[in-house]
Amino acid sequence: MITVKYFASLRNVAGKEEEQFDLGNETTLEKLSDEIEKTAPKISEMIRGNNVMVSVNLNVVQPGAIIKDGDEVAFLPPFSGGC
Amino acid sequence: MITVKYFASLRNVAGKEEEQFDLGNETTLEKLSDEIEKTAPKISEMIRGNNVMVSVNLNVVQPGAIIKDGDEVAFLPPFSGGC
Amino acid sequence: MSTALESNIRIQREDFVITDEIEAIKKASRNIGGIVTFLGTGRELSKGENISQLNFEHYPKMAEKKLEEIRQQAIKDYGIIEMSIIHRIGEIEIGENIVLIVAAGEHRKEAFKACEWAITELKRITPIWKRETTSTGEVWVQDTP
Amino acid sequence: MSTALESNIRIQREDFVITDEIEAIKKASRNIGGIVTFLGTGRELSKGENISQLNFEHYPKMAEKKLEEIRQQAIKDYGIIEMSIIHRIGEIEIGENIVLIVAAGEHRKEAFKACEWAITELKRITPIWKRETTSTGEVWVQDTP
Repeated sequence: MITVKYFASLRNVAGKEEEQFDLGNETTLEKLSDEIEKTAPKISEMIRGNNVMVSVNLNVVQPGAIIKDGDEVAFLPPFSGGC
Repeated sequence: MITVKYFASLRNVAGKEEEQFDLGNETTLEKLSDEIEKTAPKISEMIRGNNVMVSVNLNVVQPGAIIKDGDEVAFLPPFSGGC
Repeated sequence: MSTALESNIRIQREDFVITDEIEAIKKASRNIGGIVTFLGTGRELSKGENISQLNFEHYPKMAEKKLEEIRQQAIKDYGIIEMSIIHRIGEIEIGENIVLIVAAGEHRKEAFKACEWAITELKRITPIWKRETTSTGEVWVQDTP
Repeated sequence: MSTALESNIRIQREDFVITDEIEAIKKASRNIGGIVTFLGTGRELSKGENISQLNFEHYPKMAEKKLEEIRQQAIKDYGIIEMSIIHRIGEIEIGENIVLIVAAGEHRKEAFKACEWAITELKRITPIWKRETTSTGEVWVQDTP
Protein backbone atom coordinates (compact mmCIF):
# COMPACT_ATOMS: atom_id res chain seq x y z
CA MET A 1 0.00 0.00 0.00
CA ILE A 2 1.07 3.55 -0.73
CA THR A 3 0.00 6.17 1.80
CA VAL A 4 -0.82 9.59 0.31
CA LYS A 5 -0.94 12.65 2.57
CA TYR A 6 -2.50 16.02 1.81
CA PHE A 7 -1.52 19.22 3.61
CA ALA A 8 -2.92 22.72 4.08
CA SER A 9 -4.95 23.93 1.06
CA LEU A 10 -4.68 20.49 -0.61
CA ARG A 11 -6.18 18.83 2.46
CA ASN A 12 -9.07 21.28 2.30
CA VAL A 13 -9.65 20.50 -1.40
CA ALA A 14 -9.29 16.75 -0.87
CA GLY A 15 -11.51 16.84 2.19
CA LYS A 16 -9.23 14.30 3.85
CA GLU A 17 -5.78 14.08 5.43
CA GLU A 18 -4.65 10.89 3.82
CA GLU A 19 -5.69 7.91 1.73
CA GLN A 20 -4.14 4.64 0.58
CA PHE A 21 -3.60 3.10 -2.85
CA ASP A 22 -2.59 -0.40 -3.85
CA LEU A 23 -0.49 -0.06 -7.04
CA GLY A 24 1.70 -3.13 -6.79
CA ASN A 25 5.36 -3.35 -5.84
CA GLU A 26 6.47 -0.35 -7.84
CA THR A 27 4.78 2.49 -9.70
CA THR A 28 5.45 6.06 -10.80
CA LEU A 29 4.29 9.41 -9.53
CA GLU A 30 2.50 9.83 -12.86
CA LYS A 31 0.50 6.65 -12.39
CA LEU A 32 -0.34 7.57 -8.82
CA SER A 33 -1.65 10.93 -10.06
CA ASP A 34 -3.83 9.11 -12.64
CA GLU A 35 -5.26 7.06 -9.82
CA ILE A 36 -5.99 10.14 -7.68
CA GLU A 37 -7.65 11.79 -10.69
CA LYS A 38 -10.34 9.12 -10.81
CA THR A 39 -11.78 10.13 -7.44
CA ALA A 40 -10.52 13.70 -7.01
CA PRO A 41 -9.97 15.46 -10.35
CA LYS A 42 -9.44 18.85 -8.70
CA ILE A 43 -6.60 17.54 -6.54
CA SER A 44 -4.99 15.90 -9.55
CA GLU A 45 -5.21 19.16 -11.48
CA MET A 46 -3.44 21.03 -8.65
CA ILE A 47 -0.79 18.34 -8.45
CA ARG A 48 -0.15 18.42 -12.22
CA GLY A 49 0.29 22.19 -12.00
CA ASN A 50 3.78 23.25 -11.06
CA ASN A 51 2.78 24.72 -7.73
CA VAL A 52 2.84 21.54 -5.66
CA MET A 53 5.94 19.76 -4.43
CA VAL A 54 5.95 16.03 -3.84
CA SER A 55 7.85 14.14 -1.17
CA VAL A 56 8.43 10.42 -0.91
CA ASN A 57 9.40 9.19 2.56
CA LEU A 58 10.10 12.80 3.64
CA ASN A 59 12.39 13.61 0.68
CA VAL A 60 11.34 15.96 -2.10
CA VAL A 61 11.23 14.16 -5.46
CA GLN A 62 11.05 15.13 -9.14
CA PRO A 63 8.12 14.34 -11.51
CA GLY A 64 9.54 11.07 -12.85
CA ALA A 65 9.96 9.55 -9.40
CA ILE A 66 9.47 5.83 -8.73
CA ILE A 67 7.19 4.92 -5.83
CA LYS A 68 7.40 1.59 -4.02
CA ASP A 69 4.94 -0.39 -1.95
CA GLY A 70 4.99 0.96 1.62
CA ASP A 71 6.13 4.46 0.63
CA GLU A 72 4.61 7.60 2.11
CA VAL A 73 3.85 10.19 -0.57
CA ALA A 74 2.91 13.74 0.37
CA PHE A 75 1.63 16.59 -1.79
CA LEU A 76 2.93 19.88 -0.46
CA PRO A 77 1.47 23.28 -1.37
CA PRO A 78 3.87 26.27 -1.34
CA PHE A 79 5.38 26.66 2.14
CA SER A 80 4.53 29.69 4.24
CA GLY A 81 6.17 29.11 7.59
CA GLY A 82 8.49 31.52 9.29
CA CYS A 83 6.49 34.65 9.91
CA MET B 1 37.24 77.28 34.22
CA ILE B 2 37.60 74.48 31.71
CA THR B 3 36.98 70.95 33.02
CA VAL B 4 39.17 68.24 31.45
CA LYS B 5 38.18 64.58 31.76
CA TYR B 6 40.37 61.54 31.17
CA PHE B 7 38.94 58.10 30.40
CA ALA B 8 40.17 54.49 30.39
CA SER B 9 43.91 54.20 29.57
CA LEU B 10 44.31 57.99 29.63
CA ARG B 11 42.91 58.14 33.16
CA ASN B 12 45.40 55.48 34.20
CA VAL B 13 48.29 57.50 32.68
CA ALA B 14 47.03 60.80 34.14
CA GLY B 15 46.42 59.22 37.52
CA LYS B 16 43.25 61.30 37.81
CA GLU B 17 39.73 61.46 36.39
CA GLU B 18 39.56 65.17 35.81
CA GLU B 19 41.24 68.53 36.39
CA GLN B 20 40.44 72.16 35.79
CA PHE B 21 42.23 74.93 33.92
CA ASP B 22 41.63 78.69 33.88
CA LEU B 23 42.51 79.87 30.35
CA GLY B 24 40.31 82.96 30.06
CA ASN B 25 37.08 83.36 28.12
CA GLU B 26 38.22 81.53 25.02
CA THR B 27 41.18 79.37 24.06
CA THR B 28 42.11 76.60 21.61
CA LEU B 29 42.56 72.86 21.99
CA GLU B 30 46.23 73.45 21.09
CA LYS B 31 46.74 75.88 23.95
CA LEU B 32 44.94 73.57 26.37
CA SER B 33 47.30 70.75 25.31
CA ASP B 34 50.30 73.06 25.96
CA GLU B 35 48.94 73.66 29.43
CA ILE B 36 48.47 69.93 30.11
CA GLU B 37 52.02 69.26 28.87
CA LYS B 38 53.51 71.34 31.68
CA THR B 39 52.30 68.94 34.37
CA ALA B 40 51.70 65.69 32.43
CA PRO B 41 54.00 65.42 29.36
CA LYS B 42 53.03 61.78 28.76
CA ILE B 43 49.33 62.63 28.50
CA SER B 44 50.08 65.49 26.16
CA GLU B 45 52.13 63.19 23.95
CA MET B 46 49.25 60.72 23.72
CA ILE B 47 46.81 63.51 22.95
CA ARG B 48 49.02 64.93 20.18
CA GLY B 49 49.21 61.48 18.61
CA ASN B 50 46.33 60.68 16.30
CA ASN B 51 44.92 57.96 18.48
CA VAL B 52 42.90 60.10 20.89
CA MET B 53 39.59 61.77 20.08
CA VAL B 54 38.55 64.96 21.80
CA SER B 55 35.03 65.99 22.75
CA VAL B 56 33.82 69.39 23.88
CA ASN B 57 30.49 69.37 25.72
CA LEU B 58 29.85 65.79 24.54
CA ASN B 59 30.51 66.50 20.84
CA VAL B 60 33.59 65.21 19.06
CA VAL B 61 35.73 68.12 17.77
CA GLN B 62 38.60 68.56 15.33
CA PRO B 63 42.16 69.68 16.28
CA GLY B 64 41.58 73.40 15.67
CA ALA B 65 38.59 73.59 18.00
CA ILE B 66 37.84 76.67 20.11
CA ILE B 67 37.21 76.08 23.79
CA LYS B 68 35.24 78.46 25.97
CA ASP B 69 35.15 79.13 29.68
CA GLY B 70 32.81 76.58 31.29
CA ASP B 71 33.30 73.92 28.61
CA GLU B 72 33.84 70.25 29.43
CA VAL B 73 36.69 68.76 27.39
CA ALA B 74 37.27 65.00 27.32
CA PHE B 75 40.16 63.00 25.89
CA LEU B 76 38.88 59.71 24.57
CA PRO B 77 41.10 56.70 23.78
CA PRO B 78 39.92 54.34 21.00
CA PHE B 79 36.50 52.94 21.90
CA SER B 80 36.11 49.24 22.65
CA GLY B 81 32.52 48.78 23.72
CA GLY B 82 30.09 46.30 22.20
CA CYS B 83 31.57 42.89 22.86
CA MET C 1 5.21 28.49 31.17
CA SER C 2 8.70 27.06 30.93
CA THR C 3 9.62 24.80 28.05
CA ALA C 4 11.97 21.86 28.10
CA LEU C 5 15.17 22.64 26.23
CA GLU C 6 16.04 19.09 25.30
CA SER C 7 16.71 19.83 21.64
CA ASN C 8 18.03 22.58 19.38
CA ILE C 9 15.24 21.84 16.88
CA ARG C 10 11.64 21.95 18.01
CA ILE C 11 8.17 22.32 16.56
CA GLN C 12 5.68 22.90 19.35
CA ARG C 13 2.29 24.40 20.19
CA GLU C 14 3.37 26.19 23.37
CA ASP C 15 5.26 29.47 23.44
CA PHE C 16 9.02 29.59 24.02
CA VAL C 17 10.99 31.78 26.46
CA ILE C 18 13.72 33.57 24.55
CA THR C 19 15.99 34.17 27.54
CA ASP C 20 15.89 30.44 28.36
CA GLU C 21 16.76 29.49 24.77
CA ILE C 22 19.72 31.89 24.75
CA GLU C 23 21.00 30.70 28.11
CA ALA C 24 20.74 27.11 26.82
CA ILE C 25 22.78 27.87 23.71
CA LYS C 26 25.43 29.72 25.74
CA LYS C 27 26.27 26.40 27.41
CA ALA C 28 27.69 25.15 24.10
CA SER C 29 30.97 27.07 24.55
CA ARG C 30 32.75 29.66 26.70
CA ASN C 31 33.97 31.20 23.47
CA ILE C 32 30.64 32.59 22.28
CA GLY C 33 30.95 36.34 21.75
CA GLY C 34 27.99 37.15 19.49
CA ILE C 35 24.46 35.74 19.52
CA VAL C 36 22.04 36.84 16.81
CA THR C 37 18.37 36.02 17.24
CA PHE C 38 15.51 36.26 14.79
CA LEU C 39 12.02 36.29 16.25
CA GLY C 40 9.06 36.18 13.88
CA THR C 41 5.81 37.50 15.35
CA GLY C 42 2.20 37.69 14.16
CA ARG C 43 1.53 40.95 12.27
CA GLU C 44 -1.90 42.50 12.18
CA LEU C 45 -1.69 43.68 8.58
CA SER C 46 -1.12 41.49 5.53
CA LYS C 47 -1.52 42.91 2.02
CA GLY C 48 -3.78 45.63 3.36
CA GLU C 49 -6.09 43.23 5.17
CA ASN C 50 -6.51 43.05 8.93
CA ILE C 51 -5.60 39.65 10.31
CA SER C 52 -7.40 38.48 13.43
CA GLN C 53 -5.60 35.16 13.87
CA LEU C 54 -2.93 32.94 12.37
CA ASN C 55 -2.80 29.17 12.30
CA PHE C 56 0.25 27.08 11.42
CA GLU C 57 0.44 23.43 10.48
CA HIS C 58 3.43 21.29 9.60
CA TYR C 59 4.33 17.95 8.09
CA PRO C 60 5.53 16.08 11.19
CA LYS C 61 8.98 14.47 10.92
CA MET C 62 9.71 16.12 7.54
CA ALA C 63 9.59 19.64 9.00
CA GLU C 64 11.87 18.69 11.91
CA LYS C 65 14.22 16.95 9.45
CA LYS C 66 14.48 20.10 7.33
CA LEU C 67 15.12 22.31 10.37
CA GLU C 68 17.91 19.97 11.49
CA GLU C 69 19.41 20.13 7.98
CA ILE C 70 19.33 23.94 8.16
CA ARG C 71 20.97 23.90 11.61
CA GLN C 72 23.79 21.61 10.46
CA GLN C 73 24.41 23.51 7.24
CA ALA C 74 24.49 26.85 9.09
CA ILE C 75 27.10 25.55 11.53
CA LYS C 76 29.20 24.10 8.70
CA ASP C 77 28.91 26.87 6.09
CA TYR C 78 29.09 29.92 8.37
CA GLY C 79 31.43 28.59 11.05
CA ILE C 80 29.10 29.36 13.94
CA ILE C 81 29.23 27.40 17.19
CA GLU C 82 25.57 26.44 17.62
CA MET C 83 22.08 27.15 16.28
CA SER C 84 18.59 26.59 17.67
CA ILE C 85 15.38 26.71 15.64
CA ILE C 86 11.93 26.62 17.24
CA HIS C 87 8.67 26.99 15.29
CA ARG C 88 5.23 27.10 16.82
CA ILE C 89 2.16 25.48 15.28
CA GLY C 90 -1.56 25.87 15.96
CA GLU C 91 -3.36 29.11 16.73
CA ILE C 92 -1.23 32.25 17.02
CA GLU C 93 -2.66 35.61 18.03
CA ILE C 94 -1.40 38.97 16.73
CA GLY C 95 1.83 39.92 18.54
CA GLU C 96 2.58 36.37 19.63
CA ASN C 97 5.83 34.56 18.89
CA ILE C 98 5.87 32.31 15.79
CA VAL C 99 9.48 31.31 15.15
CA LEU C 100 12.83 31.72 16.89
CA ILE C 101 16.27 31.23 15.37
CA VAL C 102 19.32 31.65 17.58
CA ALA C 103 22.79 31.71 16.00
CA ALA C 104 25.76 31.75 18.37
CA GLY C 105 29.27 32.45 17.08
CA GLU C 106 32.65 33.60 18.29
CA HIS C 107 32.07 36.89 16.46
CA ARG C 108 29.03 38.77 15.29
CA LYS C 109 29.53 38.72 11.51
CA GLU C 110 29.08 34.98 11.02
CA ALA C 111 26.18 34.90 13.49
CA PHE C 112 24.28 37.60 11.55
CA LYS C 113 24.89 35.85 8.23
CA ALA C 114 23.92 32.41 9.54
CA CYS C 115 20.75 33.67 11.23
CA GLU C 116 19.49 35.56 8.18
CA TRP C 117 20.31 32.65 5.88
CA ALA C 118 18.52 30.21 8.21
CA ILE C 119 15.19 32.07 8.31
CA THR C 120 15.23 32.50 4.52
CA GLU C 121 16.03 28.81 4.08
CA LEU C 122 13.37 27.81 6.63
CA LYS C 123 10.73 29.62 4.59
CA ARG C 124 12.02 28.01 1.39
CA ILE C 125 12.35 24.34 2.31
CA THR C 126 10.38 23.60 5.50
CA PRO C 127 6.90 22.08 5.12
CA ILE C 128 5.04 24.51 7.36
CA TRP C 129 1.88 26.34 6.23
CA LYS C 130 0.18 29.47 7.49
CA ARG C 131 -3.56 30.12 7.45
CA GLU C 132 -4.71 33.69 7.98
CA THR C 133 -8.13 34.53 9.42
CA THR C 134 -9.58 37.87 8.31
CA SER C 135 -13.06 39.39 8.42
CA THR C 136 -13.72 37.77 5.03
CA GLY C 137 -12.73 34.25 6.07
CA GLU C 138 -9.74 31.93 6.25
CA VAL C 139 -7.06 31.57 3.60
CA TRP C 140 -3.90 29.50 3.24
CA VAL C 141 -0.98 31.78 2.45
CA GLN C 142 0.67 30.70 -0.79
CA ASP C 143 3.64 32.99 -1.11
CA THR C 144 6.67 33.60 1.07
CA PRO C 145 8.05 37.10 0.63
CA MET D 1 16.43 40.47 38.90
CA SER D 2 13.99 42.45 36.80
CA THR D 3 15.03 45.70 35.21
CA ALA D 4 12.90 48.77 34.68
CA LEU D 5 12.10 49.26 30.99
CA GLU D 6 11.59 53.00 31.13
CA SER D 7 13.83 53.76 28.15
CA ASN D 8 14.95 52.27 24.85
CA ILE D 9 18.50 53.43 25.58
CA ARG D 10 20.21 52.33 28.78
CA ILE D 11 23.67 51.97 30.21
CA GLN D 12 23.52 50.02 33.44
CA ARG D 13 25.49 47.80 35.80
CA GLU D 14 22.82 45.15 36.30
CA ASP D 15 22.00 42.43 33.80
CA PHE D 16 19.02 42.71 31.46
CA VAL D 17 16.31 40.13 30.73
CA ILE D 18 16.07 39.63 26.97
CA THR D 19 12.49 38.35 26.97
CA ASP D 20 11.37 41.45 28.91
CA GLU D 21 13.14 43.78 26.47
CA ILE D 22 11.52 42.06 23.48
CA GLU D 23 8.06 42.12 25.05
CA ALA D 24 8.55 45.84 25.78
CA ILE D 25 9.49 46.63 22.16
CA LYS D 26 6.54 44.60 20.85
CA LYS D 27 4.24 47.16 22.48
CA ALA D 28 5.41 49.76 19.93
CA SER D 29 3.15 48.35 17.19
CA ARG D 30 0.82 45.50 16.27
CA ASN D 31 2.51 45.50 12.89
CA ILE D 32 5.86 44.11 14.01
CA GLY D 33 6.64 40.92 12.09
CA GLY D 34 10.40 40.52 12.51
CA ILE D 35 12.57 41.23 15.56
CA VAL D 36 16.33 40.83 15.22
CA THR D 37 18.42 40.82 18.36
CA PHE D 38 22.17 41.05 18.82
CA LEU D 39 23.55 39.91 22.16
CA GLY D 40 27.25 40.41 22.86
CA THR D 41 28.66 38.14 25.57
CA GLY D 42 32.01 37.83 27.33
CA ARG D 43 34.34 35.45 25.48
CA GLU D 44 37.04 33.51 27.26
CA LEU D 45 39.63 33.80 24.50
CA SER D 46 41.03 37.04 23.06
CA LYS D 47 44.03 37.00 20.70
CA GLY D 48 45.09 33.64 22.07
CA GLU D 49 45.00 34.80 25.69
CA ASN D 50 42.62 33.50 28.36
CA ILE D 51 40.43 36.24 29.78
CA SER D 52 39.29 35.86 33.38
CA GLN D 53 37.18 39.03 33.60
CA LEU D 54 36.03 42.07 31.62
CA ASN D 55 35.36 45.54 32.88
CA PHE D 56 33.55 48.26 30.96
CA GLU D 57 33.47 51.99 31.61
CA HIS D 58 31.67 54.75 29.74
CA TYR D 59 31.56 58.52 29.44
CA PRO D 60 28.23 59.26 31.15
CA LYS D 61 25.78 61.37 29.14
CA MET D 62 27.91 61.25 25.98
CA ALA D 63 27.58 57.45 25.64
CA GLU D 64 23.78 57.61 26.13
CA LYS D 65 23.62 60.49 23.62
CA LYS D 66 25.47 58.43 21.00
CA LEU D 67 23.24 55.40 21.56
CA GLU D 68 20.16 57.57 21.13
CA GLU D 69 21.63 58.97 17.87
CA ILE D 70 22.18 55.40 16.65
CA ARG D 71 18.60 54.43 17.58
CA GLN D 72 17.09 57.39 15.75
CA GLN D 73 19.27 56.95 12.66
CA ALA D 74 18.47 53.22 12.50
CA ILE D 75 14.72 53.93 12.60
CA LYS D 76 15.04 56.64 9.94
CA ASP D 77 17.55 55.02 7.56
CA TYR D 78 16.30 51.42 7.69
CA GLY D 79 12.58 52.02 8.15
CA ILE D 80 12.29 49.88 11.24
CA ILE D 81 9.57 50.49 13.83
CA GLU D 82 11.63 50.62 17.03
CA MET D 83 15.10 49.89 18.43
CA SER D 84 16.42 49.33 21.94
CA ILE D 85 20.09 49.46 22.95
CA ILE D 86 21.32 48.39 26.38
CA HIS D 87 24.99 48.25 27.38
CA ARG D 88 26.30 47.04 30.71
CA ILE D 89 29.25 48.60 32.54
CA GLY D 90 31.39 47.40 35.43
CA GLU D 91 32.62 43.86 35.97
CA ILE D 92 31.47 41.22 33.48
CA GLU D 93 32.29 37.55 33.87
CA ILE D 94 32.88 35.16 30.95
CA GLY D 95 29.57 34.12 29.41
CA GLU D 96 27.68 37.09 30.85
CA ASN D 97 25.67 39.54 28.77
CA ILE D 98 27.44 42.76 27.70
CA VAL D 99 25.26 44.47 25.13
CA LEU D 100 21.78 43.98 23.65
CA ILE D 101 20.42 45.56 20.49
CA VAL D 102 16.82 44.84 19.51
CA ALA D 103 15.56 45.94 16.08
CA ALA D 104 11.84 45.51 15.39
CA GLY D 105 10.46 45.91 11.89
CA GLU D 106 7.47 44.96 9.81
CA HIS D 107 9.68 42.54 7.89
CA ARG D 108 12.92 40.78 8.65
CA LYS D 109 15.22 42.28 6.03
CA GLU D 110 15.28 45.81 7.44
CA ALA D 111 15.50 44.50 11.01
CA PHE D 112 18.63 42.43 10.17
CA LYS D 113 20.27 45.37 8.38
CA ALA D 114 19.45 47.88 11.13
CA CYS D 115 20.64 45.58 13.92
CA GLU D 116 23.98 44.76 12.27
CA TRP D 117 24.57 48.41 11.38
CA ALA D 118 23.76 49.50 14.94
CA ILE D 119 26.28 47.22 16.67
CA THR D 120 29.00 48.25 14.20
CA GLU D 121 28.15 51.92 14.73
CA LEU D 122 28.01 51.46 18.51
CA LYS D 123 31.57 50.14 18.48
CA ARG D 124 32.68 53.00 16.24
CA ILE D 125 31.19 56.08 17.92
CA THR D 126 30.16 55.25 21.50
CA PRO D 127 32.58 56.24 24.30
CA ILE D 128 32.70 52.88 26.08
CA TRP D 129 35.94 51.13 26.94
CA LYS D 130 36.78 47.53 27.77
CA ARG D 131 39.48 46.36 30.15
CA GLU D 132 40.50 42.71 29.97
CA THR D 133 41.95 40.86 32.93
CA THR D 134 44.30 37.98 32.04
CA SER D 135 46.86 35.98 34.00
CA THR D 136 49.46 38.62 33.04
CA GLY D 137 47.45 41.61 34.26
CA GLU D 138 44.88 44.14 33.11
CA VAL D 139 44.85 45.89 29.76
CA TRP D 140 42.58 48.43 28.09
CA VAL D 141 41.52 47.09 24.70
CA GLN D 142 42.48 49.55 21.97
CA ASP D 143 41.03 48.06 18.84
CA THR D 144 37.52 47.16 17.79
CA PRO D 145 37.51 44.38 15.20
